[in-house]
Formats: sequence, C-alpha cells, structure tokens
Amino acid sequence: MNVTRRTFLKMTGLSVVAVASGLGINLSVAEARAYTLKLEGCTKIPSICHFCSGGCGLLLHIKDGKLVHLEGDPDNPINEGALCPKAASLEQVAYSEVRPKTPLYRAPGAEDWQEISWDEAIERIAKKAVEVRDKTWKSTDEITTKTGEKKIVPANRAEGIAVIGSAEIDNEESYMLSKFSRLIGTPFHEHQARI
Amino acid sequence: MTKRMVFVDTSLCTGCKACSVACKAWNDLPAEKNQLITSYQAQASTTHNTWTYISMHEKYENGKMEWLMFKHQCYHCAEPSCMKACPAEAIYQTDSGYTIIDQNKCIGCGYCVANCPWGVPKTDPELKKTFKCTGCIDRVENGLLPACVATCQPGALHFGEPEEMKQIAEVRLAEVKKDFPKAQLYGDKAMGGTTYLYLLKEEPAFYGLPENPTTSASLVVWKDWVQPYGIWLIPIALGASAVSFVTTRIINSMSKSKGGDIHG
Amino acid sequence: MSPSFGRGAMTNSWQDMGNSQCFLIAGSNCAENHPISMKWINRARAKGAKMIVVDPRFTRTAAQADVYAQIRPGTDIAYLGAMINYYIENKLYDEFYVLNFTNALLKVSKDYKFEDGLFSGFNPETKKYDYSTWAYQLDADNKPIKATSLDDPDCVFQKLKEHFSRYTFDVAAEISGIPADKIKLIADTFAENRPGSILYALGMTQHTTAVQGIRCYAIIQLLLGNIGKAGGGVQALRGEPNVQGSTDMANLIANLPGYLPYPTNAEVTLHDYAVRYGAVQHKPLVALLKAWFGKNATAENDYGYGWLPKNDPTNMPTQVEFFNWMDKGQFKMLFNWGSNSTVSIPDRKMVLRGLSKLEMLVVADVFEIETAQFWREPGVDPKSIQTEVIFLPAAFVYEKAGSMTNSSRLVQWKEKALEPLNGCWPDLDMIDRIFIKMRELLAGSTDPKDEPILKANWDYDDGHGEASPLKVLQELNGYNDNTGQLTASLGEYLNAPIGTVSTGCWIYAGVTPPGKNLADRRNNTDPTGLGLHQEYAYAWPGNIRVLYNRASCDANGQPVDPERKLIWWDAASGTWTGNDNPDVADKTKGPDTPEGKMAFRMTPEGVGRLFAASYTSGVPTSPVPADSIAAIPTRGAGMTVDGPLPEFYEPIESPTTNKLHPNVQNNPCAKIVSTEFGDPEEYPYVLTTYGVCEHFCAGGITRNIPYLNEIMPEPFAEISKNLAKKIGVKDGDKVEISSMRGKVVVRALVTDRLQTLNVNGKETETIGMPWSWGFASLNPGPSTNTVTMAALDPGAGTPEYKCCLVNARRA
Amino acid sequence: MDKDRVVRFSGSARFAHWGHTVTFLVLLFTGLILFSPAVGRVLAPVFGGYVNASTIHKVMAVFFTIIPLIALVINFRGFLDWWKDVFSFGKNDIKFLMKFPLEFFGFKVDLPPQSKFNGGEKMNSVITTTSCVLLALSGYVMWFKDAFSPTLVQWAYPIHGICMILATCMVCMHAYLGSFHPGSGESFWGMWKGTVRSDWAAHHHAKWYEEVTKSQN
Repeated sequence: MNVTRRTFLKMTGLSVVAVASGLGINLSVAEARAYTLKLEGCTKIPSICHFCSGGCGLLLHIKDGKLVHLEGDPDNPINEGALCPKAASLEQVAYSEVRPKTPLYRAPGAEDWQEISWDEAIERIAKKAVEVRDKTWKSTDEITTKTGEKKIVPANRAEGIAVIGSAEIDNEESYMLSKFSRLIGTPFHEHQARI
Repeated sequence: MTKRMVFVDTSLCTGCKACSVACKAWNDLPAEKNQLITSYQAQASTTHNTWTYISMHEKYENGKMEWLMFKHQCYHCAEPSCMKACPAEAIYQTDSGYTIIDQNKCIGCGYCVANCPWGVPKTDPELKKTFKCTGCIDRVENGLLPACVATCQPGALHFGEPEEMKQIAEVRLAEVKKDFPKAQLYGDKAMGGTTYLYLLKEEPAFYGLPENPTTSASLVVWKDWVQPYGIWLIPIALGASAVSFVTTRIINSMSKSKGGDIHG
Repeated sequence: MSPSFGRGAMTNSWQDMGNSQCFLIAGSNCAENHPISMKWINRARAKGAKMIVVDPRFTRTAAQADVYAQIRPGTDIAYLGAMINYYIENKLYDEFYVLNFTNALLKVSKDYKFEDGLFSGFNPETKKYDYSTWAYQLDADNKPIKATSLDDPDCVFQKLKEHFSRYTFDVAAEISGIPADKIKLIADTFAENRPGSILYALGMTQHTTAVQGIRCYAIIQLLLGNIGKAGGGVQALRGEPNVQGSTDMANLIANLPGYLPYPTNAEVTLHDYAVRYGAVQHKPLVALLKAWFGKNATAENDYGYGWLPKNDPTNMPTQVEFFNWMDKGQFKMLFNWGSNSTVSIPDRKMVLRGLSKLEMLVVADVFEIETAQFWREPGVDPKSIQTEVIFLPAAFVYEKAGSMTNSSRLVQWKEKALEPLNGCWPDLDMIDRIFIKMRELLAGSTDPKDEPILKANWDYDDGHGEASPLKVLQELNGYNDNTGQLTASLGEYLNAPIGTVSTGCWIYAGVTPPGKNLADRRNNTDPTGLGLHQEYAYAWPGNIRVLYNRASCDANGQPVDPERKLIWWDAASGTWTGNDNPDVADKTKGPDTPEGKMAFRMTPEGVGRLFAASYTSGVPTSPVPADSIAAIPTRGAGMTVDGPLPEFYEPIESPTTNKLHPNVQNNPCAKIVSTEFGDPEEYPYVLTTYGVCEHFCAGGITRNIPYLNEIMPEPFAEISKNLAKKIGVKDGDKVEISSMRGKVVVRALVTDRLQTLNVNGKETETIGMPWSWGFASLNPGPSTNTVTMAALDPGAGTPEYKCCLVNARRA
Repeated sequence: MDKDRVVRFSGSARFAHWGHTVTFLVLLFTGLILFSPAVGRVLAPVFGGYVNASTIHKVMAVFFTIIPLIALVINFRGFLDWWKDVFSFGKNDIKFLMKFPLEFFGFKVDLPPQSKFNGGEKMNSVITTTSCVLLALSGYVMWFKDAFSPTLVQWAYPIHGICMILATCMVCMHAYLGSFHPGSGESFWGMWKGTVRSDWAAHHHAKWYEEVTKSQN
C-alpha cells in the first residue's frame, strides 16, 4: 500500500502544471506544461553492475544520501546506458527489507539464528580461526624427490581451514582475501571461477 | 517539443524484459505476484502497476523454430480513443505526440479502459485512478530517453523524430522481409498513426493484436452522435413542454372566453 | 585458451564485437546471460554480420540467429572437429597466418601418438598423462625444429590434419544430432565471413571436456586467422561480475595473484622456485612477497618465501572437491565468501554432508543465502547439525568503493554511492578486521608458524577506522624502491631490477601511477570508431584492448585489414604504434626481428599453438652458475592435461556409446567426485542446466529482488512435445526430474524449442532446467543441482553441469 | 371512500413511481457529469467532484434497480395488469397518439376513449420501462466491465447514453403532462394520492372508468 501511495504521489507530480500568464489567469491560453523530473537536485554517481562480467555502467541518483533512482550510465562505453533486467532492478537491493540487520550466529544444534554484534562476530571468527589453525597445522611434508629419496620439507599449512572466495566482490577485496588465506596458512583457496 | 516516435523493432527484441523492469524502476511501480503463463512469459497484460511487458510467441513450422517477442505498452495514438472516451477531460495529448492521463483529473471511471482497442489503461481499484504508460514524458521533456528505450540492450527500441524512425523502420522491414515474408509495420495506420511504431515478423493476429484497430463504432456513436446531438432531445422536450405550457393556457383562455372549460 | 595463446583471457572486448562479420555462439546463451553482448552483436549485424548459434535448446539467443543448430549436450568437439577437418581439407585456412603466427610448421616428436582414443603417455592408474611425448623435435639450442612446408609429415599441421580426418560431417552429425548439411553450413558461413568471433561461456566450460572444447575454438580461429584482430577472437564470456578480477587475484589453489604458479612443497626455497618456473615467474613472486611482507621481505630471508604455505600436490582439491574434503574431515572451518555453494555446487547431497561436518562456517553475503542456512533446509533436522555458523551481512556493490575487472580485462573503478544499509560492512573491512583480530590474538607469539601473520605488511586504515580500497589497489599497482613512489607503468615494473619493486599482482602494475587512478578514467571518446576506448578505465595488461594485436599485421608490420587498423610498425620512428596499445614484447623491435614477428609473446614458441606441445623456452643448453639461475628467461607452456589436441569423449553420463572409440567412452582423465551414476536404461533423458536472463547464478541476490521474481517467478523443466506426450505431461503440469543423485519437482514447460534428436540412430530427448533456485529467499524453489553430478574437467576443474542422465515423470 | 374519487394507483405502484423518480433524477445529474465533459465541469463540484458523483451514481443505481423489483414482488398482479395494458396497443391508442400533439399544445381534439392508460402514457411506459431496463443492464456492464466482453462493454456506453436521453425526454414530457399540462392536471394527484376525480376519469379514461365502476358495483 505504501508503494501505491508513493506511485500516486509520483503520478501527480507528473501532472500538468498550469502556469498563469503574466496578465491574467487565462488557463486555456497559458497552458504551458512543465514536467518536473524526480532526479532534480540529485547527485549522479557512476557504479558497475554486479551481475555478469559485462561490466555495464550504472548511474545512481542520490539525494540527501538516499538513492532516488538507478539506471544505466549513458557515458559508460560498454553499455551506453542500456541495462538488462537484472541490472535495471538493482535499486531494489538498496533498501530491501530482507537484508539482514546485524551479523547472525547459529550455535551448534540451534534451530534459529541469534543476532550478534560485529565485534562479537569478528572475535568469534578470529578465535576459531586461530584455534583451528593451531589444531590442524602441518609444518612439514614428506616428499619423494625425482631421484627417489624421501625428504622432509616445509609445508606451513593450516590444513583445516578452507576459503571459498568470490567473483562477486571487488578486486581489492578479492586480493585481500587471497592474501589473508595464504598469510594465515591455507593454500586451500578456491572460488566459483571453477564452476 | 516537436513530434517524437518510438520504433519497436520486435525482430531484435530478445525478450529480456528489461524494459518492463526499467519502467517500474523509473515510475516507482511495485512488483506483482505472478506465475509463468506460457514460454518464459509471466506478465499477462498491462495492469495499473505494469505499464509495459513482453509477450512471447512460439511457432514451429517446417522444421524452423521461431520465438517472437512483442512489447506491449500504450501506443500513444494520434487519435486516442481513451482521450475521446474520457468524461473527465483527464487525458490530453502533448505536442510530442504522447497521450497522458492527468492524475489530478482522472476519476478512475474506466471509460478509457473499455475503449482502448488494445486494452492498455488499467484502473487501480484502491486509488480509483487509471494508469498507463506515460511515454516517460517527464524524461523526454527533460532531454532523457524513455526508460524502456534507454535500457534496451539489443537495440530493439529507438527514439527520435518520426521521419527518422520511419526511415529506420523501412530499412529494417526490407531486411527482415527477406526471411519473414509476412513482416510488416504496425501502428502507422492504426488510430490515426501511433507514436509507437512496430516492426512485426508475422501478421498482427499471430501476436493476438487487432489487425487494423480503429476507433470503435460504439465510441463514434456515443461521442460523435449521441453526446453532441442526441442530448439536444432533452432541451427539445423541455422546450416543447414550455411551449405547450404557454399555448395550452392561451388556447384555454381563448376557449374559456368562447365558452367554458372542457377539462379540469 | 592459455595453452593456445599464452593468456587465459577473453581476447577482445564487448565493444569490439561490433567490428565482427560473423559470430559463432556456441556454449553461450549471451542474449540471456550476457545481455550486453547483444548490443554489440546487433551493431555488427546491422553492418551485415551473420550470427550462428549452436545450443541444446532454442534459446533467446538462438531466436536471433541466422543459423541455429540444436546439439546434444556435450558433443561440441564432434562438430567443431568436423569444421577443423573441413577447413584443412578444403584449404579454407589463412595460409599466411598459419605459417607465421601458429606452430603449424614445428615438428612434433616422433614418439607422439594417438591410438584408439588415447594419446601417448597415459597412465591408467593415476588417470594422468605424462606429457613428455607431446614434445617438439628440438635443435641443439633447445629450439623447436621448423619444417619447410605444411606437407612435412612430422609437422604440427599434418598431425592436426591426421587427427581430425576422422571427424567427417556425417560422423559429427551422428554424434551431435546436428544434420551434416547444417554443420557444413555453419563451417562455410564462419569461414566466408571474416573476421569472425567465437563466443562461449559456461555452456562450453561445464563439461568434462571443457578445455579441449575451447582448444577447438582456438584451433579454428588460428586456422582462419581470426585471433588478434578487431572483430575476431575467442570471447570467454565469464560468469560473474568480477570473475576476471578474482581469478587475477588468484582465488584459486594453484595460483598466486597475477597467474604465478603456486609454490609446492618441492620448491623449498625461492631458488627452487626460480629454477622450476624461470625468471618470468620469479620476479613477480619477489614483487608479490615484497607487497605482502613489506620491509620484512629482504633478499636475505628469501623475501619471506618460507612463510608461504606450500601446496602438497597430492592434496590439492578444487572447489567442488572441497566439499568432499569436508566430508572426509580435513576441513574444520570454511570461509564462504559471496558464493551460494549449496545451490551452485553439483550433487547437493555431497555439499550438505560436507558442511554438516564443519566446526565453523563463516558466510559473508548481501542476503541470507541458502548456504548460510543449510542447517535448516526443509527435511534437515537442525539439532543434528553441530556446525557453528556466522553470517556477516555485506555491503552491496554500490555501497563501497573499489574496482572490478570485466570479462575483457577492463579494470573499472567505482566510488561509494550510498552508505551500506543497516550498517553492513564492505567485505574489505570484514577481512581486514578478522586479520587484525587474529594478529592481536597472536601478538607476542614466538611460534615460527605465526610469523607470516605478525610480519605481514597489513595496514589499510583509511584514517577513519575503515579499510581503504584505494590503498589496496595501490598495493596491487606496487611501489618502486628506487623512486619511493608508486610504480608508474607496467613498463617501469618490467624494467626495474628484481627485488627493487613490489606489486600485489604484477599484471595490475601501472593501474595507479602516482597521483592517478587509471581505472577511474572516464573519457569515453573513440576516435577510430573501433570501440577501443583507450582512455576509458584501464585494461590489463598494459591497457591492451585487443590481445595479440600483432597478429593483425602482415610481414611488414602493416594492418592486413584497412578498415580495422589496430596497430602498425612505424618505420620512421622505429616503433610499434597504433590505435590500440601494441601487444609486442618490445615496441622498438621491428617486424623483421624475431621479437617483432612474435604475435603470441606469452607462449614459449611466440606463436599460437594448434598443437599444445610440452615445451619450455629459454632452457640453457650449458650449465649456468647457481647464483644466476634466477635470471634465466625460461618460459613454460600452458598445458592441456588431457591431450595436445582435442578429442571427442562422451559425457560421463551419456545416453549412447562413443562412436569414435567405444573402448574409451569418456575423458580418461576426468575427475569423478560423485559416487552415484545412472545408466541410460533407467535414466534415458539428457538433462542440461543453465541460467535465465531474469535471474543470476545461484539467485542469492536476484531471488530477493521483487522486480525479477515478477518476470521470472518459478523454476521449470523444459521438455519437447514428444517427451511430454510420452510421459503424459501438459504445459504447466508438475513434473518430477530424477537422477541417481536425487529428484526435484518443478513446472513442466512443454515447448517446440526442444526437439527430439537423432543420435547414433537413436531418438534422444533433452530436458532443460535453470538452476538458480534454492529453498530460501523471496522466491524459493527446488535446486536443480540436487540432480546434477560432480564430474570435473581434469584441467579446469569445472563440473559437468551441462549433461547428466535423468528420468522424467508426471508428478 | 370518497364517492367522487376512484382509486387509480395502488400504494406499491406509487412507491415504485416516486422512488424511481428520485433515483432517476439523481442518477441523471450524476450521470450527466460523466456523459458530457461540459456538464461535468459545471455539475461535478455540486456533487463534491467526479469521484463522489460516480459513487453516488453507483449507490443510486442499486436503489434504482431494487425499487421496481420490490414493487414487483409486492404487487406482481398490478404490474402484470399495467404491462398487459401498456403493451396492448390498440387502434384507439394509435388514434390518440396521432391527435395527441395537437392536444398537447392546447388544441381541442376529439380523443377516442382510453383505457386505464392512454396511448401517450402507454408509450411513455413502454419507452421508460425499456430504457430503464437497458440503462440498468448497460450500467452494470460498465460497472463490472471485467466480467463482460470488451465489445459489449464498449457498446454499453452509447446504449446507456441513448437510453438516458430517451428516458429523460420521456420523463420531462411526462412530468409536464402529469403536473402542469392543463388537460392532465388531475393525473398528478392519481400518482400522488392514489385517487382521481371520477369525472376526470370518465372523461380521460372512459374505458377504464367503465370497468372500474362496473367492478365496484
């Protein structure tokens, strides 16, 4: 219902504005029609689509920190403003009611989430990572060289930690994650480029 | 703004439905709950919250498959039935050729709904207002492309001066006709010529479209005869009564002076 | 593609498709899954380009095609092989190109053989090949011997000819179900209209013969002379918004950022690594270590090489195998970032088993995806699952600054447009804080295993307590010790002495020169009209928009196509120059020098590889002193692990037997992960899976977008009218699709767009199902991957989503 | 009962008549707003705008259809008689109609004897009854347009308009004749009180008066 109301308000915004002429209020003569754009007063910020690998440009129209409208960026040479339905729908993510409000924690055997703070979430993860790292650390491997001799070599692996990275996060994040996993000792780092 | 036209090249439409989404995003229209109907189509018709959608049509003949798309929205006719039917004078045409419902004036009576040859406008039962594609008049008047045209990736939608659009359409028609002999332009002859001009690969009936939509006879009878002329019968009847009121009394008084009242 | 051309990336760009004369779209439903491609394809079509589509289904892409062929899933190599055979037999190849820019003339080792479906060197026990016989005949300088003509029986060209001579149109027709005359029409259309571009995506990669199918494309394009040219190329349309970037950043077990081979436990020291991979990899690894360990990386401590965890070649699972490893108990903790594994991984039962064995699962995503709630999937008892789960709600793409690299290697920067909803964090901050917290917990530790964490170069604070993406991009770009500044260009990085320059990912060197961010450039002018847009954002490597563009020039270094001039040799200034950045080893080496001839400088031979030989260039012929070994410019070839030439193998689950060699039915090297397989008696129909235009991949985001649920509200199974009749199903009925691994019930979509095929004389039905649904979200639905199987391509590790055997009945 | 008067209309008939009169008039004015934009501009504000006008129109429409139905149920016989009479058009009725225009404007004419309803009233009844039925039907078609075929809905508009015009004309004449026309003045009281003067009945509706007096005796 809220949305319909909004629609209605929007539609009235589209209606004719009769402008009185300087001399009188002869509407039939002075029926100059003005259409106000909902983008008036917005800042335009370009971004990039989050779906296929086209890299189409998005243009976000922001007013007072709020997203007013999102459409294709006409200045991006890849899509020249055109967007597929997925990209064209992206403004619905900005204020989606189903986006979680806080980090969520599910205890072993629990039937539901509990909301936790960011600090608690980070702490739990870091502690567990340290614990698993200690528990499953493999400092050496035994290998057989080409000449057939057995050799003990450094492994330096946290065998119990695996990381599935993402092709849906930024380069910087992807790189950080890549660096993160190798620094904490796990080469077991894969992502959906495989599939 | 001078006359504008949108050329809908259905031969290039991939049925991605971005136009429908972009339209909703621009006009802040809510999504509707749907199910698949046929093929990959889930939107059955225009509604007060869906101003444009794609219908899909499959055809398999002589080992050749065709999957045709059609974009539905208001055609913005040169002689719009809806405007003719509107009792509240809520529908008007712009210089650019668009037919617009002024929501301040719309009373949601649904006369336009009933009289559009394509059944495009739809009344919101809660708001008691009728809605349809505005041609993105607000965008167009401010130098932006209509939302559907701007978003169309395969380039099936073109926007510009009518002459230019017709030229593109003719070139495309000649090209498409090579493989689809029934290909034709649609809209140029309908309702005084529509602002949305189509290139179809098959005849209109294949898409479930009226072959040659005109203003319906009922609307002509109503708006061209009954309303302007028929209505005079009422003043005539009133007038006759007034005349009678006078004449009866004159004649009565005359006959009274001659000899008594026969009535009364 | 890497084994063919030297780089594993899409060769041209989206805009460049507008320059093409013909498109072969096979293994890609680009109108639906890469819709922007249609903009550029249609630009080309307006100029007369032809469009060929080969697909198991008549898709929305096929609806646009000039030529469409319905193929049985998994049989691409059969008809592509027939095209190769036809081009060779009828001399339709570009002779100049084949002689100069491919390895056609190089002589193949006499030990190389192909017999009854197997190449020489196969070890049936390990299911692996020993590549040593797939070699060239070498001269005294370790260089391949060149034949004088294409008729030399030892040369690559003759091997190719002989290999594909079995692939006639008729044989291909029987295998693939495409009529022979249609295959000929495809072959002719593609050869007659050059430059032609091939577009593929997951339709080609999601097979156990993925890499070899792509090799077919490479061979066809090398034969026709379509690589390195505007309007040509092989376009790998990648699946996700930043999959190019995330692969560049080595979110893969066998790589480090910039496609460096990941060190194994056999390379104990940096020196070992240098010996194994040569200076080509040694220098960027040192630069990477300097980026990772900063001042703590010194020549004395091998730049911290010892701190890197080393791979154990006997324990290197790829993504799908991860879940098996969990099931077996090796992994106790999984970080699952922006990836909906329980929907997207084949054979979901295996995935759920794996996740249930974990001690902790960390999921970061924008929405509460199915993977995060696997413990409460319908039919699962949460009490029985002991996995601790933490879900971190992530900021969406426009709620954070950063860069993404599209399919055509274009690095585009975006600023933060909105504050994250509900105070969600960018993934960058999550990773940053987790690492910092771990470092705090380990502070003061003297355990050598904690050194990499404590000695790491990790400071991304933007001054406001948040991690700065620009700082990270600058780390990727790298710093030059000599200037103390950001490296100004790829050239500066390449010319700097080893150990004096750092970069987190060497192919990104030059993206942020001092004071600039080239990924943020927004000059969209295109003076040539070729869609190069040289001043818009930044394409790695070195802002080259069309890879291997040296191949667009003739022997004198002049463009062969006057309408599509990319680069040329400017004799007056003595440099390579042009509209695009020249993809040459040295811009000052003219077309008459060996370097100036090289069109494929990333392969050890410097040419495109029709035959993917095992070869390493630059190997010294005499011993060199141990301390200078790192300077040896060796370059190894990218290998295809399952053969130097593509060969057709049936999918793992196939309705028929391999017509070419019944004894070797499947790819002999395929990695089989699933444990249950069906036979055609019980599961007679071929299932192929795919995405639709209206949803994206596992649907974690799109199924939470009302606009998209409106236009694609439910999953379905597409079946032919014949099959519908046979099983008594009408359009809109519910149908149960089952395999050995599970079953799902969805809406039947009865259509003419799927036809019964004739395969090896037998009627064969194909069923199509989109896979983007899962039990949660605003639009829940059954996951198709309940039915699919985990059998992987041996090289790429991609699962065979595109074909498995199923049964169908009315539900 | 007053000897001088004869019962002309039963209570139910008068209820139906006046009920219909009121609803018709309201429907007429609210409907005219939608019929003609020119009227709408003037009249819409009177009813509180278009939307209110159309709401009133719809509410009234319900009464408009319910009232005759109620009357029909209460006095089915009466209606039957009425219809029997008005639909039994005879020679006399035609003669009446031919001469009526002269009578209408006050000229003296010899009118043939008329039954309960004269030819003019019969015509009035036929036209108004038919129009009302068509008005109601077309009105409901327009109201619930989704339930009917588009062509039917489209034709409902002009039909509604035509019927409105015919009915209005008839109503005007009828009202005038029934109240202000010197010759028919008494018939107003027939519908208002239910009875008319005997002499008037004898003069105007000789046949009927005969029948009534006969049956009374």
